[in-house]
Amino acid sequence: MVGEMVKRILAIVFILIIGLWMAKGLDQVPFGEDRMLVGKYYLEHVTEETGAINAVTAVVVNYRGFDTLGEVTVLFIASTGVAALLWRKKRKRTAKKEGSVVLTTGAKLLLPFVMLFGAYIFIHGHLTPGGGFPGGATIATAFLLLYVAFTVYEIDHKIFEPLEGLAGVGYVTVGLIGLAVGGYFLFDWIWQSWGLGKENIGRLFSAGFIPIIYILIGLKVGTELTGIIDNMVKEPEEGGQ
Amino acid sequence: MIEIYLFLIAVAVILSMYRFFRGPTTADRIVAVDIMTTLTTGLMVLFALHYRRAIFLDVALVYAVLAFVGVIAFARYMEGGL
Amino acid sequence: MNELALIVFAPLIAGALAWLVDIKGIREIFGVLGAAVPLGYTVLLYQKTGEGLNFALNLGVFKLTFALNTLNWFFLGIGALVGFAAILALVSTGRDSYEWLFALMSLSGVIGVFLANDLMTFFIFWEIMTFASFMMVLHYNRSASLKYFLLSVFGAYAMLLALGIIYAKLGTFDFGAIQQAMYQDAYASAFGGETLISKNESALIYLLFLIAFGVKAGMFPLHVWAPDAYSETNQSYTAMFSGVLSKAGVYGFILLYVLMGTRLALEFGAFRSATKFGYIIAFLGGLTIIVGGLLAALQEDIRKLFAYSSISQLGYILVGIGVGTALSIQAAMFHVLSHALFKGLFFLIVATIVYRTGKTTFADMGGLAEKMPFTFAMAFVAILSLAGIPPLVGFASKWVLFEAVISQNLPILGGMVFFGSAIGFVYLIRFVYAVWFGQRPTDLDNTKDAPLPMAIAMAILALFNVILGIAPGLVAKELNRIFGKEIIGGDLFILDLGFGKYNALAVTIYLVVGIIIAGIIYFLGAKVKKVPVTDTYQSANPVTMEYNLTIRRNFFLPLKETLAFWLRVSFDRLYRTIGTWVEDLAEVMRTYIYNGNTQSYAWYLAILLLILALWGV
Amino acid sequence: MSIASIIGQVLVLFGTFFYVVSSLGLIRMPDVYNRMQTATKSATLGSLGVIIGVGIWAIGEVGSYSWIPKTLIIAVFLLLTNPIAAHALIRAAYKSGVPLWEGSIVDRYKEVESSLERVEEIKEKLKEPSLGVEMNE
Amino acid sequence: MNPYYFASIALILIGLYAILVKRNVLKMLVGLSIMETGVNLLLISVGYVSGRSAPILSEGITPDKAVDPIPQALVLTAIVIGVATTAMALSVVINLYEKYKTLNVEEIRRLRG
Amino acid sequence: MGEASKVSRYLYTVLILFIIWMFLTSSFDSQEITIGAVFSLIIGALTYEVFTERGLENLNPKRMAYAIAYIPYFLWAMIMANLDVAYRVLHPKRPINPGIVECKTILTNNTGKLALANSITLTPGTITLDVKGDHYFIHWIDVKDKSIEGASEHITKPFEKFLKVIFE
Amino acid sequence: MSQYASLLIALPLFSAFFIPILKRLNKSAIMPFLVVVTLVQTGIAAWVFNEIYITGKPIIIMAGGFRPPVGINLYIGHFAAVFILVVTLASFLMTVFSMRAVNVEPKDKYAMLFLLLMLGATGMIATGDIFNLFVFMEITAISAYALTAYNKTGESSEAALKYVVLGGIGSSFFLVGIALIYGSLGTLNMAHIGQLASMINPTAAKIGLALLIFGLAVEAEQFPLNAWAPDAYQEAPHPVTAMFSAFVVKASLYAIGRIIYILSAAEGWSSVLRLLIVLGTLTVIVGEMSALRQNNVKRMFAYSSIAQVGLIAMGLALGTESGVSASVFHMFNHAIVKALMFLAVGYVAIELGGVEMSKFEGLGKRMPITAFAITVGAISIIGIPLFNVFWSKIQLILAALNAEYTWVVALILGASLIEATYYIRLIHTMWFKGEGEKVKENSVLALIMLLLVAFIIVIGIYPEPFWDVMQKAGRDIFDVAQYVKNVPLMGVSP
Ligand code: NA
Ligand code: NA
Repeated sequence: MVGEMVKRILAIVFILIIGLWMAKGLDQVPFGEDRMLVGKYYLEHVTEETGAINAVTAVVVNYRGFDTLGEVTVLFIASTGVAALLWRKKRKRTAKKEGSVVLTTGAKLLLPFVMLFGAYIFIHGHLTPGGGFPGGATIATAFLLLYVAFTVYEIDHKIFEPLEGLAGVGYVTVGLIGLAVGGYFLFDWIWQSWGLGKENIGRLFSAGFIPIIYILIGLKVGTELTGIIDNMVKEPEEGGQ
Repeated sequence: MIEIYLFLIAVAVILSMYRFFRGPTTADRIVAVDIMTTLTTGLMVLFALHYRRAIFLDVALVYAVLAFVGVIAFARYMEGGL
Repeated sequence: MNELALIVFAPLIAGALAWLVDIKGIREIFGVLGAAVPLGYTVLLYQKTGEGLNFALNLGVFKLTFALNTLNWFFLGIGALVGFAAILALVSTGRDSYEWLFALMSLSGVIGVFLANDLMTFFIFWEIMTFASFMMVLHYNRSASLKYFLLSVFGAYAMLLALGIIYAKLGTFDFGAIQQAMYQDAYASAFGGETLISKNESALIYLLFLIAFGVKAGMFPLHVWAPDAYSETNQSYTAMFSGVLSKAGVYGFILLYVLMGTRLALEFGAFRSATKFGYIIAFLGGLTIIVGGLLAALQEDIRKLFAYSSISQLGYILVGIGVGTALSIQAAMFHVLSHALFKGLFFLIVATIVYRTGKTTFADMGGLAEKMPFTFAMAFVAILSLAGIPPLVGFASKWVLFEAVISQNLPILGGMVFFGSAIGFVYLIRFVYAVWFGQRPTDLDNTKDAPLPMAIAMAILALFNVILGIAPGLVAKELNRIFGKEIIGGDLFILDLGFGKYNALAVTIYLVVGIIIAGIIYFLGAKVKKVPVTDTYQSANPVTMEYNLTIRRNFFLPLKETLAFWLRVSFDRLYRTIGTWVEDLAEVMRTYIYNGNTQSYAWYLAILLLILALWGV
Repeated sequence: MSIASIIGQVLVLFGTFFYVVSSLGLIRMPDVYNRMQTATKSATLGSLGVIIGVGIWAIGEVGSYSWIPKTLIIAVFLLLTNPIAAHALIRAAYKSGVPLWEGSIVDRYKEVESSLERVEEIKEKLKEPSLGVEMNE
Repeated sequence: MNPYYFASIALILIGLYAILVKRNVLKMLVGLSIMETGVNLLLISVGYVSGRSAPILSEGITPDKAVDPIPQALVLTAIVIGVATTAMALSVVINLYEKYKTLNVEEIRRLRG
Repeated sequence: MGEASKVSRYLYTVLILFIIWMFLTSSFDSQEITIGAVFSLIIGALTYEVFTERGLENLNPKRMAYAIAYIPYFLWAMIMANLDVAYRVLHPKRPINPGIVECKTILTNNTGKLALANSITLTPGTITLDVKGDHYFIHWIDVKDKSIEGASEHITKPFEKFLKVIFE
Repeated sequence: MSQYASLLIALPLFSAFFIPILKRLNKSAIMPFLVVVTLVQTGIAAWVFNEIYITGKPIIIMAGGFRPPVGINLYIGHFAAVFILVVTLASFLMTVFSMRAVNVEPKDKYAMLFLLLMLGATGMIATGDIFNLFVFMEITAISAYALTAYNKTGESSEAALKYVVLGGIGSSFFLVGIALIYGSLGTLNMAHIGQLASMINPTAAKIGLALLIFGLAVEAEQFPLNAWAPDAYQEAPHPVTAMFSAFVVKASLYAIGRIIYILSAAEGWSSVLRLLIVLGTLTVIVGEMSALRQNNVKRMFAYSSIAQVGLIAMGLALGTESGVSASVFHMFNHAIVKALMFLAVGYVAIELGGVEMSKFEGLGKRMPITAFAITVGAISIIGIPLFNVFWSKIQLILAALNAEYTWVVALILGASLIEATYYIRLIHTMWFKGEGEKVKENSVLALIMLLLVAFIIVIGIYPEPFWDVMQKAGRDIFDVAQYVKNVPLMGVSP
């Protein structure tokens, strides 16, 4: 079709011009140069101020805690929104083809490992590139594995939803304790007020409330992503509108 | 030395991409993805050594887990088991 | 509280109270009191006009400033008087509290316009006035109100733009400051200096004000709203609508002279003996006279007739203003007063007729003089005044106006004015015979005379028609006071223009004698002979109901046929066509732009990015 | 260069070779089943080589033994999951109707599946109440 | 042009292209995800400093040997937001398909004007 | 064969998890060990029911010994398989002769079946396509015998002797 | 003590997270809980407002106790104080309305999304960091996507799809803009950016600013990026539509204003402004024209809302303090009026089962209070004196003329003429056309409507105190030097 061709050509012309324009801007931001300003401050002060050796984690949880709280919220919205949109009076899984014994057995065997990986990742967030989000995602993966292997598997929303809420409430509460103890919302009271773990920098029990928050985030993200998966794989029953 | 291996594996990944884009069936594409993820896991491990940072191994591990489950999910979706 | 504030806000507050209380009887009391306050204070404040009484209300957003001077006292007086009469008549014809609210609100609005001492206050009250009068029309008729509203809003926006430009350039809304700045500008431009407002800008401002005030005054070709709006509302209210509200437009033109007359005159030069910018106003005024008059003659509806008549009369005033001499402007203002008085009276009469008979077309009326003698007497006064028959006020003002125009040697304008007078007789004849005399349809046999509030209201206006007609010197004196020098000479009963003289008292005496004689003849034997309608003969035409040219039906059909071509050239229709175009355009645009396709919408984003990229932002 | 480095490098080289073989297999084989045959096996073995090789190489290169356990975990994980994934994929491919290469000589699965279907059909018929036969599952 | 920037811009543009050209709603969403990926890559690239390592101060990495941690933190957030957007979009599409029985964007246009 | 006691299954799960944790952290730091223990206990509690049926019984020395012996055996098979693959891939004529065959197994335990299936997949020219009961359907890149018995002899038998001991 | 203003963020979050737990305890308590939470939130907002307008100093919330630019700060200045109050108050009123208007399950999810929509807008208004702005923008947007599709009809899903696709493109480019700005300055804090803006690379700043504005303009409903808006407004649950119009779009507009002015020292700034003025003007024109013959009244209001939003954007882009103040005032007035009108139109939809023009015939007799409310709203929007919008509209127009944008004003006035037309038609239809059975109007909703009407008229008659506040709020946006001074930046410098 001619119209189709024109559309494609036009699109290509458009995106090329737009691309050139963006490139023109990026040209002023040379790649690989050290332009750090606030970033430099973080690198130099992160261990002393937060107890974390992973500067990204410290930025995520401490310095830019609002972003992370927002990020948690965004995921919560997604999980809530998906549940709201896919809500029907009766929904269930309609998959027909059961996984083979290889898959089901494999899933059963892998489940605890994957969960442990998840836990490992979120608890080491201040030491390694992990953190609450990848850890939580890994935990959700464990459940996804069950959904994938078993056509009848379903999570229990009565447990997952309150758990998700509880983790969120916990996060905000930790922040509010900071407000009460240190005078600032999301203040790291464990590290800065109580000074716990100062001798442990680089080891597990350090970095103030980062591990606590990451446990909560891990739980929350895990339950949320699982909830999203659950909602996505279910379909409304006949007459279940 | 490591750079050579990195390069070779990268070449392998790119070669697998051929299958991904070429198809012709969905199954072919998923197989290509599966292989690519495996190769990429190896690549990541090698990168960890290249940068001399053991912490990157965690990244490879998480990647392997997610990739595995992802591939299986696609496979099951394709056969109607999801 | 300051008297000015009281004058401005009393009607509004009274209206709001009347609306909230909404008990028949009480709301009328509120309303009449609300209208009485400005009238009372206007009288009381006459002495203080020279003191520069003023009042400011700081709204934070803007400061509302009011000031009283001799010029706006004159307009205020007209507004308060006619407004009071109309409100009084509303006691009889008012249908619900809604009408009380908006009638009074519009009174507040017009008073605010007259008293405003800065452009923003002027505009705000202009808007209030427009809105309230619109609500009065909306109550009766949607299409009429819509037309009125759109043209008014068009005018208002033109004004807004003009005052915005002035504000942007001069940084003030204050009349005094603007006048000052414009005056300086005028001489700066004359001597080639730096001006705050360029020539083009001043032309634009003039044009915008011309539109703004022209709409409200019903100036051709912006008059198309007026016939519908005047006729499609409460007829008591129309008295105020036509009598006072339209004068806000006139006041605006005078304000234009005050604020930037010098500037415009110097900038754009003269045409014959008038300024160019003034001549445009005058010429449009002349057209207004002709168009209004002709169309008035062609109406079958009593309300429409007076609506067009109002338009026509406003034309005279515009001519007077446009000619731009002190005398002509005085004449225009005089006519403002007399038109408010006689047209206010007319509409009250019409209101009474409609109220009592429920009929509005000539075809349904006749012989009411017998049943409504008081109203007829009032009509008699009004007719004489409108027709410009001495010794009523209408004659005095028209006479001065004629003299002022003729003396300036502007033949086209003069011709227009005379033509207007002639056509005025034509349509009045119809009103006189078709309504008051001739055969009375049987269903009107039980018609009662005017109810008391309306009667009082009419009486007040009639009284002023007579008093100021016999003693035009009262008005002349006041006008001279406004202008600060004696332009119209004479005394209480005599107007002396230097090249002409009019002795009202003498004329009155002759007339009274004449009337007494006529009365004697009438009572001695003249009797009305009853004839069936179709028995009438008309110069060789067979009488059918279609071509039945009685005085009550299609009386001026031949005229209509003669003018057929010109009648097709209707600005009303032109505006409607433009409106339809706009609507169709909007419809097409809407369906093309918001076509429902997500991908198209994504393209819009891409297009904007492209524009950003190409623009090199 | 230490012995650990050499052993490690050799293993990595070995693994890399199979990685490349794996990707070539993916390209060269004629149908999805055969592609899987070649690619999965060599990718898995390649991973073992590369990943464990890195663990050993690190002893010499970084001087730390802590790489070994973690690389082992990753390698074992891949060893366990790759065949499962391959199995799931090949089954999915088959069940979603991807045909065998025209050169294939036998399809036992199809034969069994169709006979099973026939059994199901007979069962359905027998279940009809008019027959009144109780099936023994 | 640096390859990382180039790749980021390319990804963004490919995503945009898919949105502009593909009629299947799901493909448009894939385009959106590709765009997001490109943006994330761009952010990371902006924070990179040549010859430096991840800003985790272990294994001999001192502050002067680490790259800028901020873009990495930003990308973490951006990724999660991208996931959330995609999840929402998918459930919208699920509902859409249930009601309209099509994924062709040109047939999904009951709301217009 | 019945299930083992809950305690046994739980302890077994926790033990395995803890060992994996130790591998993951590669550290004997007391803090890591503490947290590892806690996590193993929690996750074990959540998952032991699906993870194992036999619990500590799996740690029977004979099984362990066979399992350890199986590793080199299997690795060797795998290397051979890959050399075979390399040959087929790199050979210009692509010498293949594929088809799907059916095998039977003597294994009854699911984990055993999984191990067998994986072993088959990773060794010469075969991929487990499906498992139905004790029947394996296998895609074979170079079909040498189409009969169930013959195929079983070629494909499943070599592994079964180990797997039977380890998992049965 | 002032740090307790962070409860404005913490409370809605806490409450939203608490709802799943509450659902287990007592499901029927969720909607009342929502009302209570928004009420408490309004109380906090009122306290913050009071605090700021008494002391005259902004509250700087430092998350985690880190001073900006190291930590993210919230900047609750004169603008944020007012608009957070608007957000909370509108939300509170809409929760009450929701109890009547929302019948589709799952209501617990609705409640959560509702709170988070409120939170998102609050955050956008309060934040002092451009990336954090992005996060809050996404919170707002994603909850808005979900709420748009909440009714689960085909049309609502279609509307949400459009919203998601356009919003997604917008936010991607917004992030590219952030990358450019961050890449050139090394900071994300708005005050810090303002401080360093004169040193920024002009090309990067120009393109970055353009992209940031582009991204925000999608959410701020500027033509031609607003194509999602009428659909979303039409299909979202009625209380949500009211919130969209009352404050969600306003938050984006504010963000545009804030970003424009913190980068005002950058080169190429004025060309971005000029573009935005063009866009704003086009938004007004296209919005009004599209509303002209609209038969679906809710959609008509949506287009009307879009047009007003264009006006606001135009004012923000004038680059003068009077323009910004006028815009802020217009935002405020429009929020009140549109909250009222969408509430009313939604209520009509619930009672009469539709929002087609025919449903409004005889509304004056059937639902007099509702019809009255719509009438007052319409009259106000048209710009009649004695009603609130008049003051802001005229200020906007004067500001534009002052900035020598006569053609813009002329076009906008032309478009306003169209606006007057369709509103007058609606008023006439309601009062002077058709008959119908009288509907008993819900007294709580009637009370809310009358409250808003009273508000409109009070401001209309006595705008001084409001204008005073709005000028301060406008200065808050315009006066960047003061803004930078107010934020206690620590000495991180290149
Ligand atoms: Na894999
Ligand atoms: Na694999």
